[in-house]
Amino acid sequence: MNLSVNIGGLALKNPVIAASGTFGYGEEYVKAGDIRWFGAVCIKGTTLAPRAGNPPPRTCETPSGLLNSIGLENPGAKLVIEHKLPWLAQFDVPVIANISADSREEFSELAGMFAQSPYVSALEVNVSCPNVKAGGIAFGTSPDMCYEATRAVRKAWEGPLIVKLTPNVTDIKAIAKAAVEAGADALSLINTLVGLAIDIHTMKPVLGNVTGGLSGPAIKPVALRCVWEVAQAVPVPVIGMGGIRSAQDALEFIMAGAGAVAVGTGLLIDPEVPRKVTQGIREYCEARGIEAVRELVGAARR
Amino acid sequence: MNLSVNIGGLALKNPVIAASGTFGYGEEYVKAGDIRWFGAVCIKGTTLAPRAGNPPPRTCETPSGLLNSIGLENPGAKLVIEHKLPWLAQFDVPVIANISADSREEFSELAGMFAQSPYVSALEVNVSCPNVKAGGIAFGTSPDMCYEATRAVRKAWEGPLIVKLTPNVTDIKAIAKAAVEAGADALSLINTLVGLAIDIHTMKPVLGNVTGGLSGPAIKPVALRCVWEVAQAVPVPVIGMGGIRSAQDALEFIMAGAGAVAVGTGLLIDPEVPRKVTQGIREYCEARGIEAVRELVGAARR
Amino acid sequence: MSAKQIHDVDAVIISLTNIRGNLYTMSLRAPAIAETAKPMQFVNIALGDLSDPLLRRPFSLSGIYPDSGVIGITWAVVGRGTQIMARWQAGESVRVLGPLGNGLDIDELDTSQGLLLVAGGTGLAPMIPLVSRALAKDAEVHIFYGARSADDLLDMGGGCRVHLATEDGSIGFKGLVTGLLEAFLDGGALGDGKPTVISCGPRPMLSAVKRICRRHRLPLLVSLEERMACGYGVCQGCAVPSARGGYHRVCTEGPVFWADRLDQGECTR
Amino acid sequence: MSAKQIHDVDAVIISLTNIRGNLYTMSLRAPAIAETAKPMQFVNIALGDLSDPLLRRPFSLSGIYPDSGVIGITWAVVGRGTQIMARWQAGESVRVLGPLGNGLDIDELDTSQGLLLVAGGTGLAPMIPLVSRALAKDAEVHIFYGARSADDLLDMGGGCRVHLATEDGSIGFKGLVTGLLEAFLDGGALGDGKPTVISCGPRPMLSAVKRICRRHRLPLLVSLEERMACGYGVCQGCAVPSARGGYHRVCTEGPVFWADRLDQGECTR
Ligand SMILES: Cc1cc2nc3c(=O)[nH]c(=O)nc-3n(C[C@H](O)[C@H](O)[C@H](O)COP(=O)(O)OP(=O)(O)OC[C@H]3O[C@@H](n4cnc5c(N)ncnc54)[C@H](O)[C@@H]3O)c2cc1C
Ligand SMILES: Cc1cc2nc3c(=O)[nH]c(=O)nc-3n(C[C@H](O)[C@H](O)[C@H](O)COP(=O)(O)OP(=O)(O)OC[C@H]3O[C@@H](n4cnc5c(N)ncnc54)[C@H](O)[C@@H]3O)c2cc1C
Ligand SMILES: Cc1cc2nc3c(=O)[nH]c(=O)nc-3n(C[C@H](O)[C@H](O)[C@H](O)COP(=O)(O)O)c2cc1C
Ligand SMILES: Cc1cc2nc3c(=O)[nH]c(=O)nc-3n(C[C@H](O)[C@H](O)[C@H](O)COP(=O)(O)O)c2cc1C
Ligand code: FES
Ligand code: FES
Repeated sequence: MNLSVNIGGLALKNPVIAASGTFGYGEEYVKAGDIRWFGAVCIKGTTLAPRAGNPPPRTCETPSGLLNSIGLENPGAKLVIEHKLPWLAQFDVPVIANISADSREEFSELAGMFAQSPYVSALEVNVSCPNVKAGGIAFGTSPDMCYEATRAVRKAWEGPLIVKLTPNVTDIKAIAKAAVEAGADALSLINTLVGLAIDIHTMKPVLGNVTGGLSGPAIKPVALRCVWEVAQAVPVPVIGMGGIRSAQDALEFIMAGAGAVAVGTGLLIDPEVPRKVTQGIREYCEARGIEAVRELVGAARR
Repeated sequence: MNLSVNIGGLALKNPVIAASGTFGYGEEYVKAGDIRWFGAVCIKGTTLAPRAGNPPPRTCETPSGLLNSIGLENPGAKLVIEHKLPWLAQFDVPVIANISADSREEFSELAGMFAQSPYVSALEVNVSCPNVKAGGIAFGTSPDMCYEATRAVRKAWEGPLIVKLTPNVTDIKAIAKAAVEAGADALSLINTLVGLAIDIHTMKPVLGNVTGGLSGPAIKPVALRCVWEVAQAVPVPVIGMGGIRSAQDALEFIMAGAGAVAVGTGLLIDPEVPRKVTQGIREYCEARGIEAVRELVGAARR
Repeated sequence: MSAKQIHDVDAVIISLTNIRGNLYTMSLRAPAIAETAKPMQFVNIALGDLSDPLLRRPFSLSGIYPDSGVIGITWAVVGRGTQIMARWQAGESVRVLGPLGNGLDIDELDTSQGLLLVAGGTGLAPMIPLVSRALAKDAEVHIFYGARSADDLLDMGGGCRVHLATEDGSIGFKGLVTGLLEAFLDGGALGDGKPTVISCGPRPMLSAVKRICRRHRLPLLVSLEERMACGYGVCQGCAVPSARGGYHRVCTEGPVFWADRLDQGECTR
Repeated sequence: MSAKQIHDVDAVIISLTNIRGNLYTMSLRAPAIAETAKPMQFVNIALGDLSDPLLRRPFSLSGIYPDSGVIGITWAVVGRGTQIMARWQAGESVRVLGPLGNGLDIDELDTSQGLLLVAGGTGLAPMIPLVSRALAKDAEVHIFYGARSADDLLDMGGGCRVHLATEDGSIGFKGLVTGLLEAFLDGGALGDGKPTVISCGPRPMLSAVKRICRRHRLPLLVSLEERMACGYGVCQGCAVPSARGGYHRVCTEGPVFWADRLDQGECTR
């Protein structure tokens, strides 16, 4: 049974990826889970300058979902490249660097910095963070801006280039096409939906930052629809995510057209999700005589 | 304790409305629940010609959510006006007619027909149904088209005019403003999010129509965020909906800025939700010495 | 002037039994429902107050006891909801909406030529109250009942002629119940009798029964299942294609339909 | 080369008791956690496999018994999750992730001048293992413990000097525990002693303790609670403002912090 997949030049031994922002840079994760069950890991969204993040409370549980307003807390690209990535390299799992910026120039500078690191297997351009004021999601809401950001990174980075899209748009296919035209080798979808929670006792929004990003099982149907729409609109592979906790969830994304999947909120609840998902996919395939998980990609549209 | 509210000229004895499509035309509801607990009821989305709806399966449960692809099954405006509305009038609860159309002309014709009925207290223009190919949601995804549809109805209908918006857009505020410019007296939000479910055993989409509309508690954070954004962007009242099952849910919407709320999926699960919500709102207010529910509208942004 | 016919009751579980394997049955105190329910009606059961699972689950009434105010349901564990129910215990109370659906009024049914019931798996459950009311009317009742294996069979009351079939042959005829039915009818066991046939079970079984009944010119009622959201007629979620175009709602116009009112292909899904 | 220090175990519930009112305690078989856990660490408990409620819930260890492989937690029912837990029964098994957080290593703590513990409500729970380890080191332990009423008090082991306060005066000092603490310190009961103060409870209480300790120049450790998503350091969800700008994670850098490492206003929320 062959679990390997190739996502725009990035070869993975299995299709399960740690989603950005739910794995940190791995230091804490390895104390609780076994990183080797991942086909690849994606680091926390990293910016040029360090960012302190948003004021607390930063998380709030909703029905089958999680609202977060972390606000891209990270120590900045320099520290990540010098300290976090060399350490993470010891585990022999491909590392995807998720980058976020406020301008084209910054995207280009960041990409150039990561291009110098021998420890990065792919770049994921985050044009979809709902939790930072400037930049972030703005790049992901117009095809032109998405093109610009992708283009800037493409020029400074030769390896596999993934663009991560937001579902908070009228036509995700148009944004996807712009990213591919600008040189994206693969697309990640979806980032979180913008949401809000109110505390009726304090009569205030729960999150310190008022709005946050909704993730988890609640958004799975929306994520599957985005994957379904985008996978048939572009010629590059899609990494599907949004609410994956089990092999069944992962298989739904793969059948909808995802070439690989990422687990975000699921990791927060259970560090062993990657093992469970990978083993479960294997069992499903073996029970049906399916020899390679690749055969299942897009199966629901055939 | 005063529960009454006024939504763009429509006076309601309490702020709880039956959402369109989850109450039919009332005939079945009255066998299971007590319609008098509603401040108003909104009938199933009605079109000029009768519609058979989409092929089954039409519903699918998702984590804390429901996907539906009913496809506006309805007997057509003529039958509704001649038979359904006169019957519904006996209960003395204001009736909101939810109308859907493929063109401006059709919207205008529909509005004109309902204007002849003595039994309609308000019109709700549905520019947000994700389950029909032509028209439907298309009108709700561009400010210009939303303006056109609203304008067409406004010319043919003098009473309270509500426009129901879709969350499947990049900037819901822009659409909301267009509707208000075109003469909307109030806005309803949100309609369902477009979603998809896959059955990994059959390897096919679950719904006969492939995609469907996601409703229920899963979408509450997105709905609250839409209400929050729109209520501060427009000068007209907003009817909030999306996942309301309890008084707490309803109060969250009211504090986020909704002048009234509607219950959709909640009614499918429990016909007594309107009573529970109304009583719960009253208890909350009484315990805090709040004399009118109106005082709570937008409380979370003060 | 209350038009209420459907009640949402807090029903106390009187008993809950694991029949065997994944089959369970429970009886509930629900006088408002027991007093008015007809055979082949169903109830919609809430799984709790949380929002996952969100929807209620529909189950046919396998017991209707108006005098004691008790109803029964019988189910197979097939997913999350039915699994949660299997863990309930006597004494707990659950929220039950019903009675739902058209059901069958035994007095409006021509039983003069007898009834011929065809059930597959848990499709037997709704037949149980029907059988006892038919027997009370002195109707002759044949029941064809099929399951995968002896372990998957539900118990029936006595008094009717039982024809069992199991796919693995562990009891009765080895094969599909429709094979048994076909052999019975082809063998002329009924002479010129034209009993009404009532069938409940998986869609492929219903299709086969429909074909057999058409050949033998027997009137056929089928009880259908479809994914339901509300179960009481407000959402149009449970559509099945009608013979005349358009759709019927299984929860309101059904679950029992004259087979010829349904679209030709309908029983095959 | 496994770096695993945090274990996700299927822990069998050995006993679960309703102490009184909305207070519960349970002991769990979790050897992997019991063997390495330090006082003031916590665990993150899964509420089931469904997705509502979605997240695990964090609880301090109120019992750590490495020899028998048992841990204890003690909780107040305040919402849906803690309500679900109250319905669990001995014999069931639950998923427990831990040990989590920094905790306090009694050997690294200067106990020569004694310990002065200040707890509010369920904030006493994490103090229990600390007290027994401190007593084993022959430290002198004062414990100031406040609750709304006698009914809200948890039981403590013996061996330390207990100062009780209840808001309704139903037992001990009538008023806030911080009032009792202030009177004690102002009264010079400790002479020149400078015990380390360790406090756990509601934020307003921690703020008052911080103010009192600053005035009396006592070193203060506080144990904080914050909404958590992961509980093991990967999401940055549990931020509290640091004295030097930026944030600490309660689940990883905490829950125990030297009060002066936290932003001034921090204990007030
Ligand atoms: C009118 C009616 C009467 C019924 N009577 C009985 C009965 O007496 N005894 C009994 O055991 N079962 C009965 N069923 C079926 C029963 O409702 C489903 O088995 C149950 O809802 C499954 O819930 P779950 O959460 O365990 O499964 P899920 O996890 O929701 O799904 C498991 C599987 O069941 C299928 N399924 C889910 N819901 C339905 C549905 N409403 N109808 C058909 N298939 C479904 C799904 O496609 C899936 O394959 C009846 C259904 C209807 C519509
Ligand atoms: C490190 C740590 C240790 C804890 N130890 C204990 C303990 O030993 N005993 C005990 O009774 N409780 C303890 N708590 C608090 C406990 O985690 C919450 O009471 C519990 O998560 C509430 O769950 P719920 O589903 O019942 O409440 P919910 O329905 O989720 O919420 C009810 C109320 O609790 C608040 N709340 C929810 N989650 C948290 C949280 N993580 N921190 C603070 N407030 C929250 C909400 O704002 C709300 O007001 C601890 C919390 C932390 C962070
Ligand atoms: C706490 C948290 C932090 C996140 N941080 C980032 C981030 O830094 N960069 C990014 O691209 N996505 C971030 N995401 C989004 C996830 O990577 C993922 O796209 C999304 O949560 C949907 O997947 P899930 O439902 O499996 O969580 C974050 C999500 C969560 C829950
Ligand atoms: C089964 C179903 C049918 C619906 N039909 C309509 C409709 O005809 N017209 C309309 O404007 N909205 C329709 N809706 C959307 C609801 O009115 C409501 O906007 C949405 O479901 C969110 O609210 P809820 O989460 O309370 O269901 C329908 C929703 C459901 C679940
Ligand atoms: S299930 Fe809602 S109409 Fe039948
Ligand atoms: S709760 Fe996730 S980092 Fe602390």
